[in-house]
Amino acid sequence: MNTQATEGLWRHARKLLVAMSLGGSLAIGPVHAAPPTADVNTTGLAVTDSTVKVGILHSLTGTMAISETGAQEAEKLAIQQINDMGGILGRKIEIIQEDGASDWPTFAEKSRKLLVNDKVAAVFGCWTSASRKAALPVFEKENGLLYYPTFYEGLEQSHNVIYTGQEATQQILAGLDWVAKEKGAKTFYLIGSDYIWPRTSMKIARKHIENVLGGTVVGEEYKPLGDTSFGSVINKIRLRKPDVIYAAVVGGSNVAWFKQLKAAGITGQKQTLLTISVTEDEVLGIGGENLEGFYSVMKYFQSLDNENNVAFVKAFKEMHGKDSVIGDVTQAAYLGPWLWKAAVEKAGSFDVDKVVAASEQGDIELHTAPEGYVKLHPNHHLWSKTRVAQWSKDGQAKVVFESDLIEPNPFPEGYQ
Amino acid sequence: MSSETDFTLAIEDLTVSFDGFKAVNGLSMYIDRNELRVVIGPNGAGKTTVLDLICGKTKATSGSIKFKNHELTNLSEHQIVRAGVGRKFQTPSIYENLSVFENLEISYPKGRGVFGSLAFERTAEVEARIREVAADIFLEDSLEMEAALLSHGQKQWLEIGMLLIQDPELLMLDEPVAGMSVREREQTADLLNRICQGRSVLVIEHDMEFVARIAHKVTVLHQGMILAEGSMDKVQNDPKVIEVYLGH
Amino acid sequence: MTFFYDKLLGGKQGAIGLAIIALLILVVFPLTLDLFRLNLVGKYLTYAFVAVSLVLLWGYGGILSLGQGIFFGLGGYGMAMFLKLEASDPESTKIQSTPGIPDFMDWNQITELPWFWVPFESFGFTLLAILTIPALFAFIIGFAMFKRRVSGVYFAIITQAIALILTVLIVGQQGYTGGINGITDLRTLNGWDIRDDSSKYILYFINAFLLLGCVLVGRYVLTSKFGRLLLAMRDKEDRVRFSGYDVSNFKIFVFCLAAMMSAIGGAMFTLQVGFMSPSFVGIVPSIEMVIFAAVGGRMSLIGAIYGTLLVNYGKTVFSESFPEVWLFLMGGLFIAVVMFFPNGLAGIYEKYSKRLFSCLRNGGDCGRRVTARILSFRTKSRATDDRRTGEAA
Amino acid sequence: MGGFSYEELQAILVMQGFAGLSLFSVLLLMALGLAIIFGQMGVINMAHGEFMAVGAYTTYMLSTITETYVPGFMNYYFVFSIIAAFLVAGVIGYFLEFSLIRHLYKRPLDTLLATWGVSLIMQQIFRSVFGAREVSPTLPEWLMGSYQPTDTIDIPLNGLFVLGLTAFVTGAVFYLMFKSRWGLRVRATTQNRLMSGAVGINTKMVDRLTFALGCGIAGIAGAAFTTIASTGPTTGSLYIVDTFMVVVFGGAASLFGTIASAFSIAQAQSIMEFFLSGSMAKVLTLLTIVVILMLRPEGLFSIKIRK
Repeated sequence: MNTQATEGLWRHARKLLVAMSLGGSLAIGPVHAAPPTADVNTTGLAVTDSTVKVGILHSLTGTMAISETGAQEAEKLAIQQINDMGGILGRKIEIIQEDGASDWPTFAEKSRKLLVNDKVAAVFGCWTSASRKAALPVFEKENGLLYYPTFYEGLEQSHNVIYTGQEATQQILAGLDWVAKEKGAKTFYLIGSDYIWPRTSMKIARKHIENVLGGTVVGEEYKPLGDTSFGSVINKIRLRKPDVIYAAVVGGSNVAWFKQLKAAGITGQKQTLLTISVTEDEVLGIGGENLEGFYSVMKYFQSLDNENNVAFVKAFKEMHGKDSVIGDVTQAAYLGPWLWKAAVEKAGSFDVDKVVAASEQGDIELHTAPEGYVKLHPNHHLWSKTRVAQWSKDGQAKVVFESDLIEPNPFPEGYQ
Repeated sequence: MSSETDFTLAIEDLTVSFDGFKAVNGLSMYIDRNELRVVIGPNGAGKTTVLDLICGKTKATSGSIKFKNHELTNLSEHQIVRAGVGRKFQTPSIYENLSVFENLEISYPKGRGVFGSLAFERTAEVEARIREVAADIFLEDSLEMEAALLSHGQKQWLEIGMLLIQDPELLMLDEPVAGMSVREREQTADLLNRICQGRSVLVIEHDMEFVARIAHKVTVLHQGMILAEGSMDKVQNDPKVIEVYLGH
Repeated sequence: MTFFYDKLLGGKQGAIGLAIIALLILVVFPLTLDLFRLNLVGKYLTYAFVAVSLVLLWGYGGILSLGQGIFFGLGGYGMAMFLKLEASDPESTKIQSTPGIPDFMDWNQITELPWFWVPFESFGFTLLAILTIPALFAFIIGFAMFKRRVSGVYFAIITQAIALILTVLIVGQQGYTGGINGITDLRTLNGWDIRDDSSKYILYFINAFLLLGCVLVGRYVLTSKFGRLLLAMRDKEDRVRFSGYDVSNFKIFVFCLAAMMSAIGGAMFTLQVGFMSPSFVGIVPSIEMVIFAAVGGRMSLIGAIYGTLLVNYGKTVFSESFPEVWLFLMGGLFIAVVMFFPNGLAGIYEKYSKRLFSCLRNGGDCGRRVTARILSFRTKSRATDDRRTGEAA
Repeated sequence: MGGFSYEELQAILVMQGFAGLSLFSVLLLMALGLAIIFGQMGVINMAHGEFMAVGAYTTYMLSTITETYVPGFMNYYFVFSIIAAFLVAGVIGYFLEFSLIRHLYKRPLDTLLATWGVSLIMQQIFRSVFGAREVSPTLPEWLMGSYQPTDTIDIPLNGLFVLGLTAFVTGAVFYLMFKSRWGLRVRATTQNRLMSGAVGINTKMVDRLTFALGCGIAGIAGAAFTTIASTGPTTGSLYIVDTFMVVVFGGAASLFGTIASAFSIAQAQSIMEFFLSGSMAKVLTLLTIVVILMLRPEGLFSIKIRK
């Protein structure tokens, strides 16, 4: 079970802790000795001398269950790996899992239960923005700590949330720069499902295209969630002849969108299409043959060729079956427990305020994340790289471009 | 189109067509106050359609229906009822799960608006009127009984009672004795003879014996038109009527 | 006093039933449940408003609305708009490009509060709007449909379509509505923090009293002549019409009343849950609320409350322990209620308790009247009118 | 629209016309089964969408089996899967009628609730058997891509296929209902159940087969839709409102009405989608239908009857 990746992470965490202890304190205890509970837990969290409780809050039922399954599995994998290495501050992590049931009030209620009744030290969970927005007031009121894995629209920075996915500018700008440079793209057609994430993302994309790249947006279109008729939209696109189709269509519509594109003769050979809503998870439904040649912009792809990722993919498949696929959010969810571990150990305490303060130092970093090196920014988001990858028939994507580390900027000036 | 008359009901040149088929065709008919008129005719002659037209259930294609010189064709059903026209349906149409008393109470012509019905009180006056009508229709002992448990004939009576309580000036009865025993028919005949005092009654009936007992005047309808009209004797001996009834 | 006893409590039977549910909601739950569970019950009870309204509308009126979520949502959004404006004072929104407007508007480049939001700065207006806007909306729909004698299945499908339209609109117009996330992060009501433990208790009790109030209003309507007319209309619409009643007015009224009740539920939902989102407006919640009423008994106001509590309790328990089974169970419940218990829990209770009582009273001879009444209840619920009378004209 | 050549505009016009036609065939195929069941029997089948999903999953299963065992057959399996979809959905419909629907003929509103329950159960079955993810059958080569009559015109092959299939199914339904003896029985039963029973028509069997036929056609629709959209456990619920609107708008008792209504809704929607943004087009289309239905509750076509 103990793979190279986890070894690496462990080594790194220890290094961090040792460095911190050396720098900050005279009392240098042995690394493995668990500090007394009274010291590491002053706010009445569920921490004993040998265990610490955390919550996992995803939808196990309902329409979102399928998307959230991967995230939840990755979080469990990370926690198991941490426990195998001896836990955090000498304490094993115990999981209390709750079902958000794809129902937003349920997320709020279960958050409250986890924080008030179970007194968990941290919660890993939520997937959709709506569920996070519903749970957020609870976390702020009860002063809990949430690790949120999904790439999202930004415009948020809560004291009580660590965002392990990319905010919109991170994901969008680099991809647009690439396509403008590499494909000489000047005209763009934006299409998305009609809700907040695509709309915010498209807004950022439009500003960037018009103000930075000097291109033009020749069409912008939002389809209701679940809609499956794209005939007219495809004709509009054809009329406008954009250099690039920039897409953020989600769910069942996504499948219809790509099938109908292909049927209309718009394929990867003839047309550049960049999407920010297709990960390996979605490809299973869309079918690789319908996506062939199109590009996705994400921070992580399962095919990433580095030793951290190879180990992670192997461990994940051992735990959850060889047919399982790993998408961007799954990987981001995997980072949550590791980031928490690093912050707790840096703070030397499970107290939420201390962990958050430690996280805001700007020096919590993971060298061994499957996506590569990441660092926590004081604004609670991660520095990360953005990648453009081209899909092939087998449902895997080949990375064609990798950016430098991008600073997270949830409230981008000039993009609002 | 038509002039002022003394009739309670004056139907003139009434026509209704369903997709080209004229169920009632240029019908004119006049009913006097205190008159009990019976309409007979073979199946499909348009008898029930005429009642539907008068009470507003079906809208006329052309022609006029005047009730006490008020045009009915452009009124809605409840307005026609409030003007004083009551109608009993072919199959007894009562509220089976309410008691006889409640059936009559609902038909009592007070509290007919939304808020009136919310504020409606069962006063002594209401109760007295209900008992009076119940006695008329031979149901004074069954007031608390659930209507579903009445015999078929009693249901017919109850529906007549529900009209009587509104004290209409024109009462239209579609086959009032269908399914009644001989004794019940006799009682009904008496009832009808009693209630046509002070109002007009229009009856559709097949039972010739019964018709003979009650009718002041008979109208024979055939293919939406009047074939014959007059006293029972006259109509019965009319060769055209005989032909229609016996076949060609 | 007799007015109160007969008209509101519905006589001895009704008074006992009401006392039991009041005891349960007002005393038993608050004493035995922790705040977390009590809060859940409070949320369920907001759905019970809709279930109670459906008893009037569907059980008695025979009008099946598959769009009660519309009114629940309008009420909920009305309250949410007021709370959001209060939470968006210039001080707490100073990081926005336009401080003083709700955050989601700022994200959507709206720089001024839209005109239809402005009145919601007033609490008085909001309370008025929560009641009148849904009623007005119901009046428009009801007027258009009932005057043209649309009923039964057609009414159900059209209300369902309207629920869908409203959802798509709310999601699509996110700058004005908060989109799919809804209106979130609501904090205070006229300065009173609605998230405190104590306020949660207070809101629970307000909610409970309002619900019982709705039941009393429903009782009054049903015991009046109006109630008997509703039943009469459901079974013999033509007869009622030909007794001189304008049937459509009665239907419009009961539809508006049901809309208002649902809206109160929605407003209380927002207060207790702390946000409102389009997922409580659409087709699925609307039809689920019908099943709450059906399980409790479509002919029983109090039954609807029990039905709501029971189904939601089941949903919580089963989705926690056996998530896969839940949909099977829910589906099975729909079928079983319709097929075998058309009058739901209340029907079962009535059947057995009455039979038992009358057996005891008559020394074993179960009264014919009682059995007959039960039988006729059965048949009458089967005879729901589905015709569009417009077609028959 | 300056800046476009005459030829381009012509091409767009052709393709947009086809998009409307394509949506029309989709709506009609969805609504046909429902129109038969609702129009002829007065039964509301809220699980109609799930029967479409049955057809889609049947296609998916056949595709997987063919791909695994007889890959050489991939080009032809789709035709068989349509037949299989019809049979599977039809048989399930047959049993549903037998076990549930027939007890509820006199209670249409209750049928609506009960079939909603059925749809929940079917959704969970799909989820348990096929998983919650969207699935896609592998389509044969001849169904992918487009037909290019000129350089600038692309006509989607799957759209053409659905159009042809719809024409065929509609023709078959019309033959069955209006030319065959069986159709006569169905129509007789619709008009007068008692009388039909009296003259020796087995009305129960007529009901059951009509229901099964409606479900079977839903199955065909589901199979056809795998070419243009996705299949997931909740796919069916996406279509149900649209489908009902088509049937109700057309006038319940008229198959011609269903065709006319599918046509007008599809044209309205595809034209609005072309000139407006997607969401508003949807809202406006639905709103127009609702308003028209309020003004004219009997729908586009209705039979005036004398009662």
